[in-house]
Amino acid sequence: MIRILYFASLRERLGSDGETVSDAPGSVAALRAALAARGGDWQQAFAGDQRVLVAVNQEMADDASLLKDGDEVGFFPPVTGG
Amino acid sequence: MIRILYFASLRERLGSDGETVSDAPGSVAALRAALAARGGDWQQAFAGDQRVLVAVNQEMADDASLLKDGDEVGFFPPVTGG
Amino acid sequence: MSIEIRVQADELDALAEIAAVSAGDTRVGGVVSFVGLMRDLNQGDDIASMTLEHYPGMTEKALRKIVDEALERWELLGVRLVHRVGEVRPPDPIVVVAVAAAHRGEAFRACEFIIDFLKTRAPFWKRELKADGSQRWVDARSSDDAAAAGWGD
Amino acid sequence: MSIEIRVQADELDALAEIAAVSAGDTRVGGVVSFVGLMRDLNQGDDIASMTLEHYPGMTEKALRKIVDEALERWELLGVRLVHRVGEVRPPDPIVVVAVAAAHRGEAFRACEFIIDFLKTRAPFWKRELKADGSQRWVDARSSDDAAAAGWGD
Repeated sequence: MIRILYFASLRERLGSDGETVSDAPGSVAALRAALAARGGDWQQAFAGDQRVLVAVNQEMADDASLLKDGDEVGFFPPVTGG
Repeated sequence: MIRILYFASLRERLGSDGETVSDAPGSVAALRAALAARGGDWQQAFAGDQRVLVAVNQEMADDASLLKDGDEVGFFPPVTGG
Repeated sequence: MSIEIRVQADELDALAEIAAVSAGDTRVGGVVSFVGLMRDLNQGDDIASMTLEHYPGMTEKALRKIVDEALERWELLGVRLVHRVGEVRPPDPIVVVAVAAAHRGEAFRACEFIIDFLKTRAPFWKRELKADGSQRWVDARSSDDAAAAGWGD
Repeated sequence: MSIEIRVQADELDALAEIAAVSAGDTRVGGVVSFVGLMRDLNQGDDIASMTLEHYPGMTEKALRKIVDEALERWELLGVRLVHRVGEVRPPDPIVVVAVAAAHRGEAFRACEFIIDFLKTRAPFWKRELKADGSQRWVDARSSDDAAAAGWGD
């Protein structure tokens, strides 16, 4: 099981602040591909030319990062704090 | 006439906070030489290996700076504010 | 060594944070601080207010990591890093970074390093409410990426 | 544009100066400040107090020149530079440099530039009273010359 969270403009575009998926895909890249396969806004967000950052267990990660059962994955646009 | 001021450790070493000299030497270098010619602490301060900075009319200057009647010349050690 | 890192919805008292970073430590010779304030103009538009969203849990970890990295790079005596979330209005402070050190050079380097990395690594997002009533998410700036990249890895 | 330069024998309220540099100006996005504090230890000795002497008249001109140079180099919205003279004790503030700008990079550059040049160009001198009762003039540091030289001319 993987907990996925969406933040800020990404959350608004997808109309979801998060979900739980039961299969643990092997990597962030695989999870992105699975989400993009939903089509529409999902396709655009995860396979388009937008920059969507990712954190695994609340640490910055990248497409090569591996996922395991129980992980928390956060997707979000480039940060704008400070 | 030239007004000369001495500051901080230089003032203490010379035992003077300033004086007025009636002749206007041509340059800061000439004034330093005249002061050094007094010998003793003056010689050491103005012709020794110590660093004595100079300002003419309250602006940082150097040995080449020319002096004219009515100028104010300040001599002092390297600054230590802030 | 006083270290304090906070994310808060309450109003931020930037001056109190700056005072606190050196309080009681007479070894401190210099305090450098950065206060980020909300402006009433952005990209040519009048801005009425802004809402700051963050990723609870990750934010604190990210800020801690940035501060730890600064503590490794420079000899510091204190760091305070406080970031506001929720709704802010001009000229509210959004973030304060205060760094105390024996000597000023290290305090300057560390303070700028912390705010540069916060701007690119800490999960905060701003949504502006324009004076005309419309809303928009603030875009990340490439100049911020460049500033962080300038520190090397 | 708010510019304030002062030399004062009265206690210095560093926080008030930092607050004042951006007060009422909602174009300000960042305030960078440096506060120099008196330490109770210098070169291994306990220091009880310090007397700051200056060159009245020249000091104000020198500070103004440094601030003018910063205003030429960077796009700033406010500068406050206040230096204490007379007797100070740890941990009194000795100097505060507060710089307001629309963007942080310029505020950081200008703030550090001003304090680096103040340390080598403004006519202040410190005499320390050590805890053992003896006095000494503080020597200029070559690291300060190096810091100022780093900015070029």
